[in-house]
Order: sequence, then C-alpha cells, then structure tokens
Amino acid sequence: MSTLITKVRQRQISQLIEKGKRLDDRALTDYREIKIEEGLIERAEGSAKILLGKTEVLVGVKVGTGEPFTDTPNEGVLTVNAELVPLASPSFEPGPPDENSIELARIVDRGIRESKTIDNEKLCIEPGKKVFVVFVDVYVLNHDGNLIDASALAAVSALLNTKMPNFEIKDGEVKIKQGYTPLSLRSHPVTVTIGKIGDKLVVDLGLEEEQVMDARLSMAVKDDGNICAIQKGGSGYFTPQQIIEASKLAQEKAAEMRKKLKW
Amino acid sequence: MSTLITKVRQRQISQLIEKGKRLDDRALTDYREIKIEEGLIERAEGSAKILLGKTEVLVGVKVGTGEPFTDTPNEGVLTVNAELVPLASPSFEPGPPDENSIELARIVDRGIRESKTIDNEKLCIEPGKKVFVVFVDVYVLNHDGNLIDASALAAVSALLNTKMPNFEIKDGEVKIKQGYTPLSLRSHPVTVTIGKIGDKLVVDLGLEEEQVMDARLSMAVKDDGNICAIQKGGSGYFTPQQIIEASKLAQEKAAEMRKKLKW
Amino acid sequence: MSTLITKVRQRQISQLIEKGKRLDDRALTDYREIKIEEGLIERAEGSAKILLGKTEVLVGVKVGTGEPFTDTPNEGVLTVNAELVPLASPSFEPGPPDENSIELARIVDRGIRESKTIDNEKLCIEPGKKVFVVFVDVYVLNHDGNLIDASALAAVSALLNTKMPNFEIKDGEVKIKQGYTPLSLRSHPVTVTIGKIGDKLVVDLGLEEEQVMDARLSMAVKDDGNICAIQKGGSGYFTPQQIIEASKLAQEKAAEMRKKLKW
Amino acid sequence: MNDKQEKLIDKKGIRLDGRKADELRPLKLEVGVLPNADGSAYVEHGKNKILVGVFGPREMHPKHLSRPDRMVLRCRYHMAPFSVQERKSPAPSRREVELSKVIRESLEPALFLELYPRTGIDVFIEVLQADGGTRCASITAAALALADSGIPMRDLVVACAAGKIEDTVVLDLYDAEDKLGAADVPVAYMPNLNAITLLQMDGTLTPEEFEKAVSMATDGCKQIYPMQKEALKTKYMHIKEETQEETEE
Amino acid sequence: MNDKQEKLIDKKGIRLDGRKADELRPLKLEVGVLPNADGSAYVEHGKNKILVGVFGPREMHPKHLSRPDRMVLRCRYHMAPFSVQERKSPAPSRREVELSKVIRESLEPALFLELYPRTGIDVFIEVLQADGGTRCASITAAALALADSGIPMRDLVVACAAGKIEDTVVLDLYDAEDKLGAADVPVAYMPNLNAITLLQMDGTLTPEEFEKAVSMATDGCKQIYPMQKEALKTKYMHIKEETQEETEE
Amino acid sequence: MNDKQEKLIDKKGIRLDGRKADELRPLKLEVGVLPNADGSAYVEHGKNKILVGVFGPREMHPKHLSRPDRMVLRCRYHMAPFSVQERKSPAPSRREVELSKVIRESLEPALFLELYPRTGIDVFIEVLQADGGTRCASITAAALALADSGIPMRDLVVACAAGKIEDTVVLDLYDAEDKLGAADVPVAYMPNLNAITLLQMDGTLTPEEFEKAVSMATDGCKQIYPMQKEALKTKYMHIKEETQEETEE
Repeated sequence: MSTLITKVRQRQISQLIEKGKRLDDRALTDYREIKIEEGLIERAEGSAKILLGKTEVLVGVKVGTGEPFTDTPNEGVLTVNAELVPLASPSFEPGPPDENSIELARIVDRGIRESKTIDNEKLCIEPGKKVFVVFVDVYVLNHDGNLIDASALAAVSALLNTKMPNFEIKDGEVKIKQGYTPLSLRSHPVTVTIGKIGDKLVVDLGLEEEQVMDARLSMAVKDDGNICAIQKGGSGYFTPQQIIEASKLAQEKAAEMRKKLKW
Repeated sequence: MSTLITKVRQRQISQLIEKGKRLDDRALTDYREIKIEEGLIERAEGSAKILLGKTEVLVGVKVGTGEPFTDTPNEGVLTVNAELVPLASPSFEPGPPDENSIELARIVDRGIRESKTIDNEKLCIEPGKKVFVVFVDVYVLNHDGNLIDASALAAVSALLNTKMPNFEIKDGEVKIKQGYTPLSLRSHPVTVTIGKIGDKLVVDLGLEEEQVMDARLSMAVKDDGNICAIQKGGSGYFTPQQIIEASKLAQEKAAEMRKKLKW
Repeated sequence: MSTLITKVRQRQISQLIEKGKRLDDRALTDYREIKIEEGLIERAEGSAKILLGKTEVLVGVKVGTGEPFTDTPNEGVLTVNAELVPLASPSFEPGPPDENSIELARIVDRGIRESKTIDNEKLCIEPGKKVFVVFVDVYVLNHDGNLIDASALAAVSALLNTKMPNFEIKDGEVKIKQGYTPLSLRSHPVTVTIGKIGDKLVVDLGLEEEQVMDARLSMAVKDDGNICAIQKGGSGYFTPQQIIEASKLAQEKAAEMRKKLKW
Repeated sequence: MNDKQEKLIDKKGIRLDGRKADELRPLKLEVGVLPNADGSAYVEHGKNKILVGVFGPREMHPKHLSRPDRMVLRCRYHMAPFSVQERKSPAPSRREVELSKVIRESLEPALFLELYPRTGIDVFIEVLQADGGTRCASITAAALALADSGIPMRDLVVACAAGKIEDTVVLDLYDAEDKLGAADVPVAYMPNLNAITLLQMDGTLTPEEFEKAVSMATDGCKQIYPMQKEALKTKYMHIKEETQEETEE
Repeated sequence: MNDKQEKLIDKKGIRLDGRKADELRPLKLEVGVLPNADGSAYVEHGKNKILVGVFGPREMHPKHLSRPDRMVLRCRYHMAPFSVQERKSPAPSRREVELSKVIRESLEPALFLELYPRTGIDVFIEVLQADGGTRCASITAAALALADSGIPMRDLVVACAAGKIEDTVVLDLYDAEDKLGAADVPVAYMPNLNAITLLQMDGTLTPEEFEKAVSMATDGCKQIYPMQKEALKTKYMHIKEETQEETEE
Repeated sequence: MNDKQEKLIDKKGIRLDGRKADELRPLKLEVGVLPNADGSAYVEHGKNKILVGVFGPREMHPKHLSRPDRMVLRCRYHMAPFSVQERKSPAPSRREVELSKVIRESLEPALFLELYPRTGIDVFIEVLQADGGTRCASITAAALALADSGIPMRDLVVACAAGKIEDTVVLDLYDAEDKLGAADVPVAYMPNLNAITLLQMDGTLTPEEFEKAVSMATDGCKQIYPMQKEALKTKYMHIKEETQEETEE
C-alpha cells in the first residue's frame, strides 16, 4: 500500500507522457538499462539475474524427473512458477501465489511454450514412464515496474545456460551419469509489454508509471519477428488500431532486447 | 445474509403452518412442482437438472479410472461432491466446501450407497489395481429451499442416464474401447426431507420456511418402501412419535416422487 | 489469551526465583511429580500418557508401511507430529499446526533421531520399495508448562511399548502376519528443558513461570550422559557460562528422569 | 457377508462380545478432568475413549461470527491420529466436519442460547480411541462437559445407537458390528423432554425394525442418563437448581 | 500435427463442424435466469454452456477490500467438475485464477466504478460445459448479467475468438480446433466505443495473419452484439437510457 | 559412514575444502541492497547466498496481532525453490517454520521492542543458494538489515556454527560436513553483551567437545563481527550513536 503514489504525482506523470516525455527523460519507446548476469546460482541447473533499471528478477532452473502427462507420453514437462517475494516490495505479502504471480508465471510460461523454445521430446527418458521436468522459478527480488518483460527475459537467459544431466538406461532402471549436456533451445522469445497511458503507447513502464497506466499489452516475439503469445492486462482498453501499432512496436523492441541474450 | 427474513414474516409463516396452511397455498404434505431434464451435459457420462419450485440443481456424473480402496479390492469407487455455487444464493460464498455442502454431499452419498443403487463390483476392471471411479457432482444453481431432496433426486436421475465406457484388457493393459454401456442401477432411492415447524410436520420446505423450521429429518426410501438412510438436521428436536410419523410420511411421498424418475 | 497472568503476579514469581524459591515450594532444580501410564490406547501399536504436575500429554505410535526416502532406501521412516489440542488450553486454537506445535514435534523428533533410538534399517521390508513408517503422534491434553520434556519422555515411553507387525514376503508381495514383535530401542534419550529467569537456571517451568522466563534450553541426553540435540527457545539469551552450566544440570536431571522409563 | 465368517449373534441371542441384544457396553464417565477447560468430561464407552473440553461462554474470535441475539455454540469432533486402525491424518476429514455439525445440533436444544447474546461457547471433542459409536459417546460426554461448565441446560443429552446385525435389532453396536451389520441408528435424546436431538441411519430397516431400533436406542439412553447424573453428582445438582431459578424468572 | 489426421478445414474452406472460416457457432443468450441473483444470464455458444450470476453493488466482505473512491468488481470464473473430458477438481486451478483476472479486466472498462464507492459487485461465472472459447462466452454472458442487474454501463462487452487452423485464419474456434490449431486469439470488444478490453493469443501468427485475426474477431463480436441487445430487449433499452442521462450530467 | 569415502578432514587437520579446523569460509557482506526495503543486506557465506529485507516499524496487518506494549517482530526464513539440490516446493516446510521461529528469537534480544508499541517489523529472509549453515548466515545478514533500517539495537547479532567431523571439533560446517559429520552446533551471539541468542545441536558431543564447540562458534562470531561493522561502515556508526543516546535517556 505504501507504494501508492499521490493523485498529484499521477497527474504529473500523465501530463509528461502526453507530451511524449517521462520522469527519467527516457523516450516513450526506450527501455531502461538492462544487465543480465548468468549462472549466479551454481546449485541450479540454470540461472540468470536481470536488472531492468531497479527492477531485479532472479530465475533459477531446476531439472528433475517425473511422469509425463498421459496425453503427451513422449514429452518432458515444463513448469513455470513465479514468486513475488515479500522483500521485493511492501505491497507483496507472504503466502500462496495470488492472481498477480499466477498471471506472471503463466505469461512467462506461454512465451516459452508457444515459441517451442524447448524441444519437449528431447526431455523424454522412457516414453509414458519417465521424463525430465524442467522447473523455471521466477523470483522477483525488487519491484520497480515491468516485471513481465524482466521475468521473461531472465527465464530465457536462465534456460540458455541450463545444463541437462546425462543418463543411461541400465537393466530397465534410469541412472543419472556424471557430466552435463547443455539444454539446446530452438527459439529465443522476447516479451515486450506496452502500456497505454492516455493515447500514448509506452514501453517498459516503471512502478509509478504503472499506476497511471490504463492497460498493457504483453507480446512474446520469436526470432523471426512473429508474435506467439499475447496478454492484455489492466482495467482499460485498446483500440484495434492501437493493438496493431503496439504489435509492430513490440517486434521492433524485441529485436533490440534479444541482443542482450547470449548464445 | 440478505436472505434472512424478518421476525414478522417468520411469525406469519409459523402461524399459517399452525393452521395447516402455507404461503403458496400448498398442503403441508405437498411438494412443489418437479421438473427433471436429463442428459443436458453431453460431455458428462450422465447428467440431470431438477427444478423443484424455484430450487434448481444440476448433477453431472463423470466416470474415470483409479485404484480401489485396499479393503474393497474388487469394487469400484463412488464419490459424491456438492458445490453450493455462489450464484445460487447471496448466502453462498466461494471457497472450499463448508459444513453445509459437505453434509449435503454425504446425505446424497448415503442414499445411493446404502440402497446399493450401484453394483460396485461391476465397476472393477482389474481387482486390486484398477477400477472405475464414479464422480457424482451436485451443483446447486438456485437455492429456494429443500436442497437435499432436489439434489438426491437429481443424482439418481443423472445415474439413470449414465453410460459407462467399454474397455478391454490387452497385454495386461486396460484399453478404453469405443461405445458405451448404460450403467445399470439396482435401486431407485428417493430422499424425502420433513421439517418440523411448531408441532407440524411439513414436506418440501421453501427457503423462507426453512428459517422458521425447528428441525428436519431426511430419509432415503428404497423401491420396497424401506428406509435405508436418515439424517436429522437443525437445532431443534423430534419426539419419538414424530419420528415414526415422519418415517411413514416419507415412505408415502417417496413413492409419489419416484414416478418422476424414468427407467 | 486468558492464560496470561498479571504483571504483579509475574513480578512475584521473578522475585521468588531470585531467592531460589518457587510458588509451589519446589527447588529450582526439582521436577514436578511424574506419572507415566503405558499402553492406554490398545488400538495403537504403542502409547503412553504422562502427567508432569498438571501437564498431560498422550503419545500414540502407529506403524504403517510406505516407500523409503530415495536417499535412504534401506531405512524405515520416523515421523513425529504434535497437536496442541484445543481442549488443553484456552490459548490453543483448532487448525493446522502453528510454529509452536511444529517446533515441539521437531524437538521430540530430533531427540529420538539423533540418539539413534530406533534402528531404521530394521524397519526396512524391501529395500527401495517398502519400509515401515513409524508415526509418533504427540497429543497435548493439558498445558501446564514444560510441554517439551513431557512430550519427549512420553514419546520414548510409547516407543518402549510399541509392537511391530510381523510380515513375510510371499511371491514378491508383502503379507502382514499375525502376531507382533516388540520394537527394540537402542537408546533412551531424555530431554531436559532449563529456563532462565533473571540470572537463575530453573528446571520444569510451570505455565506461569514460562511467562516470566527469558529463554529456555532443551537438551536431549543419551544413556551415556552425552547430549545429542539442543534447542534454545524464547526471546532472551544465555551467556556461554550459563550454557555450560545448563548442560551439566541437564545431564544430571536426565539420569534421574530416565528412571521413570521402564525397559 | 462372508459365509465362513462367524455369526455376529448366535442362536441364543449372544453377541460376539458376550452381550445380549439389548445390553449396553460397559461405560465409565468422569467429569471435570481437564484443569484448563471451563467444563470437561471423559467417557469410556466400550473401547471408545473420548475427552471433551468446553470453553465459554466467552467473547468470540473472529468477532463477526457472534450473534446479537444469542450465544453461538461451536463444536469440533476430532479423532486422534492413533485412535483408529490406520493412522488418520490430523486434518479434519469430511466425516469429522459432518459429525461436528450433527453433534452441535444435538446439543443446541439443551442450551438456553438466548441467555448469552454476543458470546460463543466451544465444545472440543477428542476421540482418543474409536470402537464404533463414537458420535454417541461424544454427545454423552459433551453434555456432561457442558453441565460441568456451569451453563444452564434444559436437560442432559444422552446418546446411544441401536442397529441390526444378522436379523436382530440390537443395542449399542461396536466397531465390527457396525461394519458387518445391516444397519446402525445413532440416537441422541433428552429424557426429561422426550426429545430426540440426533437421529441418523446407515443401512436398511423395515418400518417395524426401525420403530424397534428407535425405541431400543432411547431405552439405552435412559439407562445411561442416571450414570451421567451420577457422574455430575452434587456439582450437577447445584447447576440444575440455578437453571430452574433462572428459567422461572 | 498427425498426417493421418483429418484436415481441420477442407479445400473448399469448410471446417469439420460444417462452418465456413468466418462463421460463428450457434448462439443462445438468455437474461434473468437466476431468481436469487441481482442480475444473471445464460449462454450457449456452440456446446459451451455457461451461467453467470451478479450480486451487488453491495457492502464488501471482508470490509478492508473496499475502496473509498470506487466500487470493486470481483469476478470468479469457475468450471464445473463435469464440464470437461476428465473430471476437474472443484478447487480453482491456476488457469481459472488467471481467467478470472483477465475477464474482470475485460469488464471493468464498461462500468462506472466511481459511482458506487465503498461497495463491491460480484460476477460469478460457472462453466457447465466447455467446448473451446469459454472465456469469450463467459464475457458475453457476464456483460448481459451486469446489464440485467441494472447497473449503468458504458457499453456491453462482447467477446469472440479468431485463430488459425491449418493455414487459414478462422472465426470462433471450438475445442478440437483450439487444441490442434496453430493459434487462438480471444478478443473482448465494446462495439460502440471501438475498444478492445481483452486480447490474448496462444500460438504463432504472422503480422498479416494477426491483423486479420483481430479484425475477424471484432467482426464476430459485432455479429453477437445485436443478439445480446435482443436478449436484453426492453429491459436493456431502459438501462441504456438511464446510463446516457447519467453520463450527460 | 562409508569406508570408501574420503575423510572429511585429513591427518594434518585439513578439511576437504582446504580449510583448517578453526577456519571460517569466505564471507561477503553487503548492506542496503534492496531499494524498496527499509533495510536490507546480502550475505555470501561460503556458497550460501542469502538476501534479507526489513520492512517497518509499521502498522501491523492484520491489526489484532499488534501488541499495546511493544513492537512485534516477524521473521520469515524461506528457501528459493532452486536453492537446493532437489527443487523445493515454495510452500513453507516445517523446517522453514521452525527456523523462522528460532531466527526471530535470536534477533529479539537485540531490539528495543518496547520503544515501538502497536507496530510490527518484518524480516524477510530469502535463501537463494544453500550450502550448510543457512540459519547462521541468515542471522548475520538479518542483523545487518535491521541495523540498516535505522532501528536502534543493543548490539549486532552474529552467527556461526561449530561441529564435529570425524573426531575433530571444527568451525563453520559446509553442506557435506553437515550431512556426513557427527554433530552441528549453530550459535548466534551478541559479542558486546556476551549473549548467546541461538543455540541448536544435531548430533552427539561429549561434554568436553560441546564446551569446545560453543567456544569455537562464539570465536567464529567474534571474527565475523568486525566484518559486519565494516559493512555497515559510517551508516552503522551513525545508528549506534543514536542508540546510545536513547538508552542513556
């Protein structure tokens, strides 16, 4: 609650945006500085920490084994979970995931899933019986706006440095062997969230800007520029024209941001 | 809470009942009009919707497979669940089942179970390993009193049009085959709830009448007129004589109501 | 909350303790009277009830079968659970275990586990597949202080009269046979909790004394006098000297209390 | 039922545990057993061992559950994990939720709830060992615990089941009879008011058998009633007098 | 996709269920179907069967969720256990939590939340049978139920999906098309305001396909809109007049 | 212990990771790392990586948990799912609940709780990577985060474990030593007050070994203490002066 800003401050931000300006002098279509640190968590099979301005998200990837879903017996399982860790913001409370963390996890999940980033069939150990389960845990460490883009980018970064355990099947039993093989990705989706404030489309909203935002549109863009997942959020709306405009902007920004990924 | 009626209204209802009259001109032993619609939910293996006056209950039956209980390895499993769906009444709240929905489910369950309506041994696929699980989900869509009788009748109606998947055992694996076989029922239990208001025994209480009710007695009656399950509810009591009187009335009304079932 | 005592009463207790005296005329290092009743719950594989003054704890031991943990395929499983049953105190509320009952269970668990009281390898039925699971359920029936020592002693008492089911392996299936074999214990740990009130170390605090206690130190002592588990609790502290002093006192009192156990 | 199985009742009308058809199991009732509770009781009914503690009338938590015109009775029937053959999870099962409700409704008719508006009274029932008929034994003990707490009551509530094993209507089924028998009819009863406050049935009875079962169960209750009063002894007498004064005002 | 599998759309542009690419499934809309709710609606959209009840504006429970400057809209999208192929647990899944959120956000732009400070309004959506596109059908029905409750609205919200099966952009996917198709784009729309209030996408579209899908979906919405108004009939007209007066003030 | 297994400590007293018996793992302490928190700290202790954020003193939610005569300290020790070998469910385990309690009780003696009646202060501890001794590293970092928040403190709290591997008492066990060793004794300590605020032990020690372990652990704490102060630097100095003034009043 203590993160709420005053009406005066809200009006100030809106008026600036109307003139194409922002509090921190960025252009409406500029991202804040992005820093990605990979492999920070040695204990995890993959990890990456992103700093997007002051927004900080750590993603850890753990690989386990489990049963496949009955309708996809030859495929491994991808599980994305997001925690809005209470030390990241006075507005986050400890407890089971709320709608915000569930939505965040599902947006990150869809970006990876719909872009077919992971070859799920390669995660199969024994069809119908045993497969690898890839857990992507999004851990928000500081909330200063635009958690979606930061989380999605960190998730792909973490997958990019994920190493899969080697195994062999001996006497019908699966044995984990020494050594690792890098998880090979087939796609590098980047999610771009565009906020609407008044009539303007704005990228990478900060925490205060999010409070004057009418609505947002998050788009996962693949390497070829095609969009593979979208989520509209917020209590406002977009015109069809704004949707098309936003989708073009997203494609442009995604190409820029993809350069931050190393592969 | 907004369903509570005033003390004045309560007195009015009580006084009418005392004279053997009711707000809607029914006799004390009359049910409201009953309409049953079967097979409404094509996706379910069985379904039925009942209108009892304005009380509306939908029951869906799903058939799955699972493990038998260890103490009955040759028997399938019957599971009854009831949801007091929040759109059915301002007094119902979303959330896990409360004592009222649990009691409702267990009364419906006991009527079916104790009348041996389903031949559980016919639900066995592989003794000790795999059996059919019959899920009976009671979904209350509008609450205007007497949910117990409406739910129990709708549940039996839904079971009456339930179709069981065909299966074969091939190489030790169970395969679901095309086509269905109707689930054959061995009994058609009808549950009659009798409320006590002052010294009177009244059947099929409406929502307002339930608020002046001292206590209720719900009795599941089999085709042969024998009672196979009873539940007393409410904060009042019955004399032993009233219990016997109520049981006779229940047998009589059950025979009437059973005519609404089609088989 | 109604168990809270007044500041006046608190001061009275503190001042007495300062003089080496207590409300019930015990010495600072005296336990209240201990009565242990074994085998009270015939349905359980083991049980014991302890009265420590007015503090009353019942422990039941149930033996079931289950899978071993993957990292200890040859070992049975010990599970300790504690319930602060709401009839034991107006300050206990029904609901899932809170931090106090979890801490209590884990202290009792560690005393048994670290003293290697149970030979977990003897609980193995089929390595990696099926083992005995020993459930120790601590049930607090009346809270008058020092639940830790009472619970730990009752748990060991209950294990001492626990009988294990006999079994045989026939055609690869485990069959429980008639008859029982006593569970043999390798150790008889006794947990002694020492409270610090002002500068004094006091044993076996009553409910009121616990409210003036600065901190407590619970130590599980083995038959040979060595300590195998410790837990400091409470919002105060101990000096290193007090810790050593308390550990010596614990060893002394444990030897005394062990005489209450029958084996 | 299995053919090879021993008959639950023999030709002479003697049951497996040696009782006659209309014979109660041994009962032991104790009052005032829990120092911290406002009222308490312990019952051994056959091998059932049940402890009940009563707290209140007291302020309710959470407050919004209180009622401006009456006291709220809350009741929690709970089984210890070690009370049954296979260890029971301590989390309340659906069965326990239902029994908590019907037990509460069996006790409410005995209380003058309107005398203590805005307050709550809690009845905590712990089944330490179960052997068939726990709900009845719980009610018998809960009524004692309520009386022990000093709260005015219209009458004690006493409970006992009847049922049918083989072809015979019998009193007070124990676990094996409950599981293998044909029907079980638990009844709670206020003898002075001739009021049945709990009635359930699992299993089929003919109308004649049903009538006989209800009558046998209430007779069983009438046998237990003096034992309850005995357990309350002078304490109870004292409470009853107070009650009469208050209701006469 | 499996080679042996039947094509979802044939060379003549006819889909497996006989529809053309830009054809809606049959719709049935009913208003005022729940006696106890303040507003309600029932929709059959293809084989989807969805019931919506609205309660409020009313005092909020718990109180601390209320807002001093506006009404709080709460929305619960819930699937009946028997609504899908494999029985669904009644506990809310992560998918249901997410859909409840996006549906709420698709309805909020239609409401004058600031007119009813400190109150709450609840929209309860029950999917009785699901066949692809439940979120859209839910929104269409929820807007009707809100209108039926008499609350002023800027416009109705109407929803419909477009998507891609084989290589064709099509309107209003049903279950099999949703699962086997290449993309699904659910859209909620307020026709009078030309406002898109929900937009999601699963699956890949080229920019051209995406543009076409959005346009096809909003066209679908425009087809459903008159059916909604028809369902509201005179009742709706009445509400609209009130709304206009209020907004003109 | 497995015979084939490498000894945890060799004849020259060198441990598997190259440390001597009484040697600490490398430590890195940072203060003020979280922009949104009122106080924060980050610690790397060996391979443990732990982040702590402090919020408050502030109004408590829910209100009824506040205390009229003092501040309430709440503490949540939580492990990230990826912090351990096998992925951990994010729901708090029994171990985490217990550690939250003992950590809170290790910090309370350092605070002047009575100075801030009716308020609450929250300490959120997130273990990002675990390598044995997380509770001690958490306490060391939590004390720094509290100091960073500007709240007056009697002293810093600093924590470190001693234990026994093979037959030797050693300082600061890492994961493998903790699992394969004979005993682990985590200790929290306020050096200026010579006060032990946390003490646990798992595993058996003789009285002599125990005495040695406690002494070695407090010595370890005394080594870490100046690093804590260094991390707080001028900020801490400022805070300490304030504290002294207040306590002198």
